[in-house]
Amino acid sequence: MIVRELELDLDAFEGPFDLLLALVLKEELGLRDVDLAAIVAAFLERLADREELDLEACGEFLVLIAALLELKARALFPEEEAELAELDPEEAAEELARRLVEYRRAKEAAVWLRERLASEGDRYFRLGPSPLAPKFEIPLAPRDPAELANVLRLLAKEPPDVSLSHMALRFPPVSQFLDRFRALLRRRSRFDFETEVAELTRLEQASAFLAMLELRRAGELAIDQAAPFAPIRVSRLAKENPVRDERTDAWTVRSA
Amino acid sequence: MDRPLRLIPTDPLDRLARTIEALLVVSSTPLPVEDLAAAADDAPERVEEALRLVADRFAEERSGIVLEHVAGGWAFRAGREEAEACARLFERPAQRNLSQAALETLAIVAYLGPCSRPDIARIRGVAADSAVANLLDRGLIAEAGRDSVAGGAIRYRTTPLFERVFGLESLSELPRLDDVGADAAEIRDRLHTVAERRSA
Amino acid sequence: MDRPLRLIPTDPLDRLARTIEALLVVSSTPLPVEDLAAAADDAPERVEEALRLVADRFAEERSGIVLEHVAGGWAFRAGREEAEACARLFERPAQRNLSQAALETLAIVAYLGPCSRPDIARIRGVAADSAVANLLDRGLIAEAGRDSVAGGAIRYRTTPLFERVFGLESLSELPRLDDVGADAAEIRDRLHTVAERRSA
Repeated sequence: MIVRELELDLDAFEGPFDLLLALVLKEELGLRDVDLAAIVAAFLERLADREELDLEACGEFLVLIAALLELKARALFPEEEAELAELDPEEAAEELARRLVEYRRAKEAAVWLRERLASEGDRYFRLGPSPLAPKFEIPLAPRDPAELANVLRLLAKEPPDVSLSHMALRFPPVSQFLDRFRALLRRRSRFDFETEVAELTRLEQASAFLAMLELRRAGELAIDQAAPFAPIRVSRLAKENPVRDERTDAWTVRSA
Repeated sequence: MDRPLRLIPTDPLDRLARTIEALLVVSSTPLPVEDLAAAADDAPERVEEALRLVADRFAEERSGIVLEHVAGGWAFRAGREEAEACARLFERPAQRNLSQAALETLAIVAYLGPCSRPDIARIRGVAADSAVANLLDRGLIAEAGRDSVAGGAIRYRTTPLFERVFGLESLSELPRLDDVGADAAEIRDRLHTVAERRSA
Repeated sequence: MDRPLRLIPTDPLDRLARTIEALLVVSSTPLPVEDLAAAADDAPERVEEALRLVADRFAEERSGIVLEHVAGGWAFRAGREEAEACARLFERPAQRNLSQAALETLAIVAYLGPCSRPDIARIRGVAADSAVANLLDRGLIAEAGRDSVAGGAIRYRTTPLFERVFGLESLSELPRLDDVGADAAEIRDRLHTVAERRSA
């Protein structure tokens, strides 16, 4: 099974997985609109159709979906970028899963509300006051003027300091790694992805990963993994006639 | 009409009477016969006839709900015997409470002097329309001319009733807010600064 | 009590039922049993009993007016059969054309309880300002104080009107969303696997 050719039928997108990846990388498709769980479901369905477990496909899929999740996480809470970057990967994964589940629930609940609205649509009731209801002068109980001072104090309360640390946190441009990997593959025919990015920050690793996917999509390199979770080996692909997408160098992944 | 078959025998006039009951219980204004006829999709004469059935069903001493013909048309009201119970209902403490939005609006108008809705919204960070309407209704604020700038929005001030409710001889007796600002201008500046930061 | 002497024989429970009818017809919101009891000056158990009489009198297909338990209280509404006639006369501003964004926001507020615009934006991944303003306008959500922790952002809750429009006896009637739980566990497991791998 070739993961890239996995056919998807989502609300926001219909087509093969690799086209979705390309559109996301080019920012032509907002990840916010993409139901990643549905992609997982589609993959699992395909997997279930096969008699043997396709370990290679599983590994590739996991890596791809993880990258998308990370990107989506950044889109879902950009203001917490710094905070999230400081979490260790396990915490970040937990936090991300929690957010995705919450959003998923909200969407499910919205569907339920819409159905409910349709089924309860024939219940009419009065929205305003009763036309002939007696008018009563409602005496107001005495109030303490300190209440007024207190609500104004709350209104004047300094909001908590907004962390500005994320201003320094730019998503490194993918193009930087496109160049770097191309240069690397001119010198060596293959390299180990993990070793190559080991010294980088998580954000840089994410960019590097996207660059690697993009180069493979363009047919400039091949990715090989002996087994799921085994090191990802990147090797040069001899290309007779390399046609480079002109936009490639210009891409940067949006920094929130 | 594709109503499901029902086993309850329905005299057509009785059917129309039920429709009229429904329309009257949903309306917040008295309904003239023409409106009832248009909504029920029936003739005004038949509606008048059906109204007699409804009036018979909802009569004083027979039902707690009474059908009444007033200037604007037909409407339900509470039976006369239930006046006491209705009075107790409307005096419920819940009706007397001021919401957070109302209290904030009141505090802003009291401390800063006449303010327009946009002024209040700017400080609160959200529209204050329903709070202002509510306070006007209760007589705690009143109109105080128009803003000379800002497109001439209506400004509001607190009323003598406000001072009575809060036990103040005058606005100068409001608790001091030195920690927020020395005078109204300073307090206003401070509130604007914080509001901008909050919405950033 | 100084009620005039009347010659009509009155079963006391029937008398209480009439009072309840009157209270329900003048009230703008559903009335809980306790409020009915306080206004009728009677015991809650007796009110419950009398409510059964009223429910029997005002039942679907029997009367154009129907008694229902909704939003934590009792209220009259039009019978379902009369929806067509009602639709000719009355607008339904609260429920018309609710956008997907508004429904998701409503769902978040309903399920999480009081929450602020930043809370909603965090879950939906996009700013919620216009959806919140829209729901406030329709009266489906209302302010519920300020978040004292997160910079005093205003928090919102659903209103009784929300429960009424959606025909809910209370918020606890919202369905549990367990069915997404399985997916959630799966997503979490997979993320953990990847996380472990990356941190190794």
